[in-house]
Formats: sequence, C-alpha cells, structure tokens
Amino acid sequence: MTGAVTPEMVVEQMKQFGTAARVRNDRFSMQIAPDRLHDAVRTAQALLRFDRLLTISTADTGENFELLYHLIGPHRIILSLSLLLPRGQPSIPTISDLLPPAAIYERQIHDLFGIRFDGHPGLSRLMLNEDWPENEYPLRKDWKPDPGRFYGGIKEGGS
Amino acid sequence: MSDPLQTLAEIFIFPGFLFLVAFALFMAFLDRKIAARMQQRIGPPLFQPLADVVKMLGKEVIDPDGADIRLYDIIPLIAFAAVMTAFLYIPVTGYSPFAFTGDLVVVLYLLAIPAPSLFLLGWLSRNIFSTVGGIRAITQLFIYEVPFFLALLSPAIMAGSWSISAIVSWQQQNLWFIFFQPIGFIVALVGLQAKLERAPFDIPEAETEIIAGPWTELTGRRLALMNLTFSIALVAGSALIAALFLGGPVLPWTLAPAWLNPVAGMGLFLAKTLAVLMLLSSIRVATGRIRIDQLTDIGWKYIAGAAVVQVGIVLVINWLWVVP
Amino acid sequence: MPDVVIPIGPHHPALKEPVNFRIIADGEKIVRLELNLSYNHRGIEKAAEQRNFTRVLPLLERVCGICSHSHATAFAKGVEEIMGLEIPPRARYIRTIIAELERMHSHLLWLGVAAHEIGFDTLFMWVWRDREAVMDTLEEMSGNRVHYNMNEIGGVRCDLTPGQIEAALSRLPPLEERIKKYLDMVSSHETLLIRFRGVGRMTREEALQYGAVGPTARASGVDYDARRDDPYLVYGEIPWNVVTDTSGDVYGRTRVRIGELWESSQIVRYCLEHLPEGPIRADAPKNAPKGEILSRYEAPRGELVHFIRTNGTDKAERLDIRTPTLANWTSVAKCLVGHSIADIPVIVAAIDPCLSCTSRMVVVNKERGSGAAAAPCGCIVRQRPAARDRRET
Amino acid sequence: MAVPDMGISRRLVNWARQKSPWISVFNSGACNACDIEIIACLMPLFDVERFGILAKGSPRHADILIVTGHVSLKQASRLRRVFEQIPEPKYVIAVGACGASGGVFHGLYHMVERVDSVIPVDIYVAGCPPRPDEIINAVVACLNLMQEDTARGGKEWRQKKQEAGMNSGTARPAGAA
Repeated sequence: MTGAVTPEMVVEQMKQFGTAARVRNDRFSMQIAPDRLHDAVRTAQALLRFDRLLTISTADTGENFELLYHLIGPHRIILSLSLLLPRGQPSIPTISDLLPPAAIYERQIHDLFGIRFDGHPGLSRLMLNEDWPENEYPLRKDWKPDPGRFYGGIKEGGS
Repeated sequence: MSDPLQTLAEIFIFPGFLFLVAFALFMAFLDRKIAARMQQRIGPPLFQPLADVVKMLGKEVIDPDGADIRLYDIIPLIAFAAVMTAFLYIPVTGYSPFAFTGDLVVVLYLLAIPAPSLFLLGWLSRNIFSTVGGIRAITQLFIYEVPFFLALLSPAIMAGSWSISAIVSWQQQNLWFIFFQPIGFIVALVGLQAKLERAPFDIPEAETEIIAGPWTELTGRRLALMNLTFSIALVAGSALIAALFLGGPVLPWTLAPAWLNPVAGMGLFLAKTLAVLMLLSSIRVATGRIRIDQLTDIGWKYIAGAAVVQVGIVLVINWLWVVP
Repeated sequence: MPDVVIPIGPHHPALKEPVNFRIIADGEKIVRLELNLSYNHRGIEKAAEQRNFTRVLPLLERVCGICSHSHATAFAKGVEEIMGLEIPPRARYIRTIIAELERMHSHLLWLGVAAHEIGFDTLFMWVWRDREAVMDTLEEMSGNRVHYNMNEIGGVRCDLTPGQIEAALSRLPPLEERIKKYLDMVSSHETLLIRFRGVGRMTREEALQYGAVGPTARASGVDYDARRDDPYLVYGEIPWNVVTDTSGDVYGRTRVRIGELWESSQIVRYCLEHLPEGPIRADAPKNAPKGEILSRYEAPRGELVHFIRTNGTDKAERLDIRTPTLANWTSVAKCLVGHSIADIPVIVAAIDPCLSCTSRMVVVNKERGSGAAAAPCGCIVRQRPAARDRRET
Repeated sequence: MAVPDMGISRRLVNWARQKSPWISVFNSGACNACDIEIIACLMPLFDVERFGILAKGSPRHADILIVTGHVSLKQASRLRRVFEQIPEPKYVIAVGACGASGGVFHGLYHMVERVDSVIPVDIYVAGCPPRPDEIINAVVACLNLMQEDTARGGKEWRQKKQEAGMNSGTARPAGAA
C-alpha cells in the first residue's frame, strides 16, 4: 500500500465490482450491485485508501431509489458508488461499521426516503417531527402533503 | 444607642436601608457602566438598576411547580436581611453606631449567607439547571470562604482585635494594611469576587451552560430581592475591604470643627469603596469564566496557599515587632 | 450519585440556534449524550426540486444566514458546470471576494461566540465590533448585510465600482492589526488558555475516522481543504495557504480560524487589487442539460457538498446538500464524553455549528434507553446502564 | 397620552417597564440571519444596553420575546411553552419576513409558517433579515404599545378593536408607532 494511488489503480482494483468510469477529472463513478456495497467499500478502504465518506446522496428515479456513496482519500480522487434499490423493498446493509460518519447520513436518508439500513446501530423510528405520521417520506417524488392530515406543530385552537 | 428614634433612623435611613439601597443601585450602575466603557460601549443610564428592580417588583410571580412556596418566598428575604444587617457594622462616617467587639466575625458570617440561600433556591425550584447551579454555588462557597476568612483574619491579628472599628483606628495610627499585607488584599479581592459570583467566578450562574443557574426560576419580587441582595453584598464587601485594608473612612488626623469629621469620613468611604469597585469591575471585564474543577484546583493550591502564607507573615511580623 | 439528565436546548442561551442535547452527566462529568437536531427543518431540498434555477438561488441563500453565499455559489457553480458555461473572470473574482469576506465575518462571529461561551464577554464585544467593518464592506458591495444575493447562474448580480474597492481596501489594514492582536491574545490570555487548551482534543486519526471537516479537521492536522483539492473560482490562480494546526483541541481550532482570517484578508486584498476588467455575467441558457455533479465548496465551517442532478428542464431533479456541520456532529459527540458540563458550550461551539444548514434535512434521534452499540451511530459514544430517563418536558 | 387615575406605585412601575425591557430570543426555525442581527444589536456599534435592554437566557426573566423566523413543526410546541413561561406582562416581536408570512419558505412542508398562529404577536418587523436598527426600532415601538396598553388598562382593547373590524390586525408595523 505504498506509493500514490493513481486513477488507473482505482479502475483496476474495483474491476471486480463493476466498471469505473471517469466522470470528471478527479471523480470516478461506478454502478454496483446493492449486495456488494459492503465489500466494495471495504476494498476501496483497504487497497485504495479511500478513508473518508464525503456524503451519501439519494435520488428518486421513479421506479427505484438511487444511492450514491461518495468516497474520497488523501489522493483526492472521488469514487462514487452508485446502486439502485427497488421502490417496493428499499433496504440495504449499513456501512456505518466501516465508516462511522455514515451513520448520520443513513439516518437522514431513512427519515426522508424511508430506506432501511440493515444492521444500523441506532436506526429506530426516526421522524422529522415527533408528530409526523408513519410511512410518509417527504422527499419521495410522489409525496404530497395530505391536507386532511395532522403533521405536527400546534393543533388548531389548543396547545 | 440610647435614643430609640436615632437608632431607627440609623437602621432605616442612614447608613441603613435607604442610603444603602441607593448606594447599592449606584454601585450596580457604575459596575455596568465601567464594564460597558471597557467593552467600547456606551452603557446603561444612571437610573437603570432602579428601573430594573422596580420593574421586577411589578412583574408576575410564577411559582415553580412542586416547590415549597413559603420557603421560596422567605429565602430571598433572609438573604436580603442578612447582607443589610452586615452593612450596619461597617463604618461609613468614621465609626459604625452599632460597633461592638467581634463585629468582624458577625459581618463575615452574614456575608456568607447569600450563597447558601442561592443553593436552597436552586434546590427548591426543582429545575435541573437551578439544581446544578445551586450545587456549584455551594461547592464554590467551600473554596473561596476559607481564603477569604484567612485574608480578613490577618488585619485582625495584626491589630489585635476582632472589631472593625479597632482595626480602622489601628490603621489611623499606623499604616494602611494594604502596605503590610498586599497578598492578603489580593486574596480578599479574589474571594469577594467569588463570593459575589462575578467573572471569572460566575460559575453558578454561567449563562451559556446552565441558563441562569439558581436564578432561572426566580421571577418578580424574588428576583428583585436577590438582585438587590447581591448589589448590597457588593457594597458591603467593598466597604469591608476598604475598611480593613485601605484605612477605612477616617483621616489620620482630626479636623478642627467636629462636624467635618463625619463628612470627610463619608467622602473617604465613597472614594475607597469606589476604588475597590473599580478593581472588581476590571477583573470582571478582563477575564472569562473558569471551570469549577479549575477553580477547585486554583482555589486550594494558590489562593488558600497565599492566604496561609499571609497569615504566617503576619504572625512573624507580630512576633518581631510587638504592637504597642 | 445518580446520573443527572440535563436537557440543553432547543431554547438555551449558549445556542443561538436550536438543537437539543440530552446530557447524561455523572456529577459534572458527561457520560453520554443524545442529539436531536432538525428544529429548523424546512424542506428546502423538496422546494429546490420545484423551483427553477433563478428562484432556487435566493432560497438556497436562506438555508443559512451565516454561510449564505456558500450555498448559492456551490449550487451556481455546479449548474454552470453541467451547462458547460465558463463564467467571466471578473465574476469569478467578485464571487471569491464575497466568499472570503463571508469567511472573515463568519470566523469573527465564531471567535466572539466562543469567547461568550466561556463567559469572556469583553472579547465577544471587541470581535463583533471589528466584524462590523466586514459587514459594512459586504453591505456596500451587495446591498444587504446578511443575504448578499450576489450570485446568478452565469455570473454575479452587481459589479464593484472603484469607490467600493477603495473603501474595502481601506478597511483591511486596521482589521489585519486586530487579527494579529487576537492571535496574540489567544496565545497569551490566561482565561482563554485554561479554557481552550486540552479541551475537546481529537487526534489526527480520530478526526479522519469520525469524518471531521473544515477548521475542526485542520486543527487536528488533517490537511483537507476543498479550495486547494478541487480548485474552483480563482483559488487555483492566486497565492494562498492552507492553515493547519496539530494540537487538535479548541485552542488549535481557534488558531486555525484566526490564521484563516489572516489568509482570507490577504486573498481579499489580492483579488481587489488584481480584479480583471470585463463583463460580470455570461448568458446562461434557461435549461440545463441532463447531468449530475458533485459540487464541493469550502464553506467557513468546512467542506460543503451539493449533489445536483438535472434532467434537461429549468429545474433541478435532485439537490442533495451535505453541510459541514452535519459531518462534524459525529466528532463532537466523541469529543464531549469525559468532559465537564462547563465545556459543552465551548466544544460544541468549536465546530462552529451551523444548525440551520444542517437541520434543513436531518433528524438525529436516539432511541431512548436502547442498548445500541457505541461510536458508529455518532450519538451514543459510551454505554451506561439505562439512566433515569425522563421524557423531555 | 393621558394616564388616568394612577397611583404613584403604578406610575413608578410603568416608568420602570419602559426603561428596562429585557428580551429573550427564540429561534423558531429561522435561518440564523435574524439571530445574528439581533446579537449584533447587543454589540458596541448598536449597544442596546443604553436603552436598558438586556438579553436574558431564561424566559422567566424576560419581558419581550423576540421570535425569529418561520415556525417549524418541531419548534411550534416549544415556542408555545417558552411563551407561557414568560411572566406577565409580556410582549412578542416577530422578526423577519418568515415570521409574518413564511417569506421565502412559503408553502414548504415542515413549517407552521406564521408566528401568530402559535402565539399572539404584538409587533412584526419586515425584512430578510431586518437591519439591527430596525429591530431596535421595533423594541421601541413595542414599548410605546406597552404604554398605550397600560393607559387603556390591558391588552384587551386591541382585541376588541380587531373584533370590531376597525383594524386588520393586532399588530402594527415597526415604524408606525
């Protein structure tokens, strides 16, 4: 693990998980299968010194949820691991055991998109607000506030 | 002390209640003004502390849920009365009308009352911040009270009397104690600062940590009384230090018309008390708050140590140079 | 002594913004803490998908009142990159000037707040007085003290006149004097030293492991700065240095921030003196082509990441904001354990939490009394038998 | 204005209230801009202590509650509770455009939008964010309102006025007083 990590090394080492394509001069993106995420992150961490998680981005593509794990290391190359989760059963293993900061991002995503992170140590019922109704995830594309529903705050005419 | 009317006047008008409250409010104003000027601000107007107190008296009183309300009402009164009484023994115009042998001990005792009353208030209010603040107040009491006592003990040892008036008259004949005991003076200032819970010792009411500590749940007249208590304690403490270390309100010689003496004494009292206040305010402005564990450390290691050293020096001086 | 549960916030004088900690303390020592953010959650990310680019910029400025320019610039530069738009050099310089002035005002604000947290109000007042000079400059340039609204897709909204440049340059030397004085003060003033040194210490490894960013990480010797790693605006063309420190405690973070103040003032001076002539905006198309970008920006508090995805219309399909404060919470939770209650405000303040940014979309809540394992969740760092747990009133 | 039939103590208290308004700032979900502008009011350049205004941490000590920003769903119940903790007589100033109408955040999902749907507001300050001098002006306007209330024997007159339809709201813009 000596020497600088070069873009070629990234492509080479990550070949087993998919093809890494150069998106920008310092950013590589690759599509991986959801069940291989844990291995991919571990490989990137161990062999390519990706020791930092920039963020986990989420997007709602319609049929699927897309999760993007953006990793960075001292070599300043960004590796974006992209994976698709089916809308009906959005669940994925957590990576907070490998990268502690991931926990906080995973909670946020769980709260706003309703994606489950299996094995997360504190992924309990997370709410935007204590009174927020169950199974409503505001950042999903198909979500609209229901005018007849109470979303928290102050009820009319009382505290 | 024979004329009951005169005694009443001394208690309620001068140098008692009226004068004391007015002077305390003035000192509170001056304290805030000095701080403001040092912070490059304009600062509050002259009547500000009066307006604050009157406004607080006129506000709604909210009883904390579950507190013993009678006790909660009485404690500020007790603290207020204690510091008020303490001031009666401190000489304002020459000598205090109520002076007796051993009044220094009584004053020290009475001045120690506000801190435990804050603790009780914090404990009774059942608010978590108040409770933590109250515990901090009592912890702090144990740290500063010993050095403060020792520091004020040294002049008494040197003068050979427990009477404030006797200590003052000793200084009238000899030199001020600040020249004999500079360490004791500093320790006394620091102790007073801690007693009044002003920066860097405002640990019990640390605003950013525990909101207002024991003060959090105080409202209306209770808040006004406690506020006034601490303003008066500031006056009493400054006056006590001025009397014990700065020669008190007496000139080293007697003036020709007898009525001039109390007037000159009064002037000296004001000047010296304000000088002590200036020092205290400067300390307050120039420092941040320290932590309670750091205070324990500093308090026992350095402040108490310095006080003990001072007492030792005084004993040696006394041994070498027998006071007439 | 039984554990004491101390709720801090959301309405608490140490916090200028709402956040809720439940501190479980043993006497004065913190053994555990639970975080609850999101009191300012508004749903900006949802709104950003429904408004067009022109309307999103003012909205993004109001993600946070302190780093407003950061959010708008990060978004604008991302969208411009997707559009393949090269913005004129003068616009890049003006954006940099505003960004660095914002960093100065933010760091001065931080220094004042940190002094206030330890009860040193005099320094608080002095620093905020000097901050007004920066605010005046910003107001002169943009017309507003807080939300500058300088950005447009394709450039900046208004130009700098020679008079404004002269006025800004004349305000810099006194400010630099003060910055030097503060650096001197921080390393010599007794109360600052005893309250800052050794407090909230984080080693380089811990800073990396817990993902700290910005001055918090740089104080621990982690040499990450998006301005240098991924140069944007004019940072690749002008001389400046990354400030780091090795002590890793609050003292180090203070020194890093004051060092950055100095660097920022030098950058502002350089940019003002070398401001190129030319137009201030390029014509931007209404719609952005399909594409995605990870736009990194070094905000005053650390690295800000905007993930933008466009779909060929004039609206973003998805905007995902990762704020620096969110990345720093994990490290704060780690730093706090073992310290005394009195250190909470200063340690929390040391990351310069910008809760308004963070709460735009986050909730961190710990299941009460759960036996969850330690560090990874970022909220419970050390386990304790279930403490006397009162519901937050 | 005429102050009818007031004892000396009442007058003294009224005077004191005018001279010593203590404020407590509550961030009900704002973007910080209003908060830092309020803190800027306490600073040397604006120095509100010269009017006797002090910022207090405990709502129990406050006379005027300054609410910044829109009310997020999560803060609404807390705002109500903080308001209830303030001893009478109490006044509320809503700072910023968001507090009045939701401002730029109008229509977002996680907010109540108006401060006056949670607690009664006496003064609104416009601006995003308002400058510190406007905030000071609002406090002064609030003091005038306080005086008027005392002269009319309480806040009820404004309620009645509103019910009678003479005025559109209980509050007036900061500059109007």
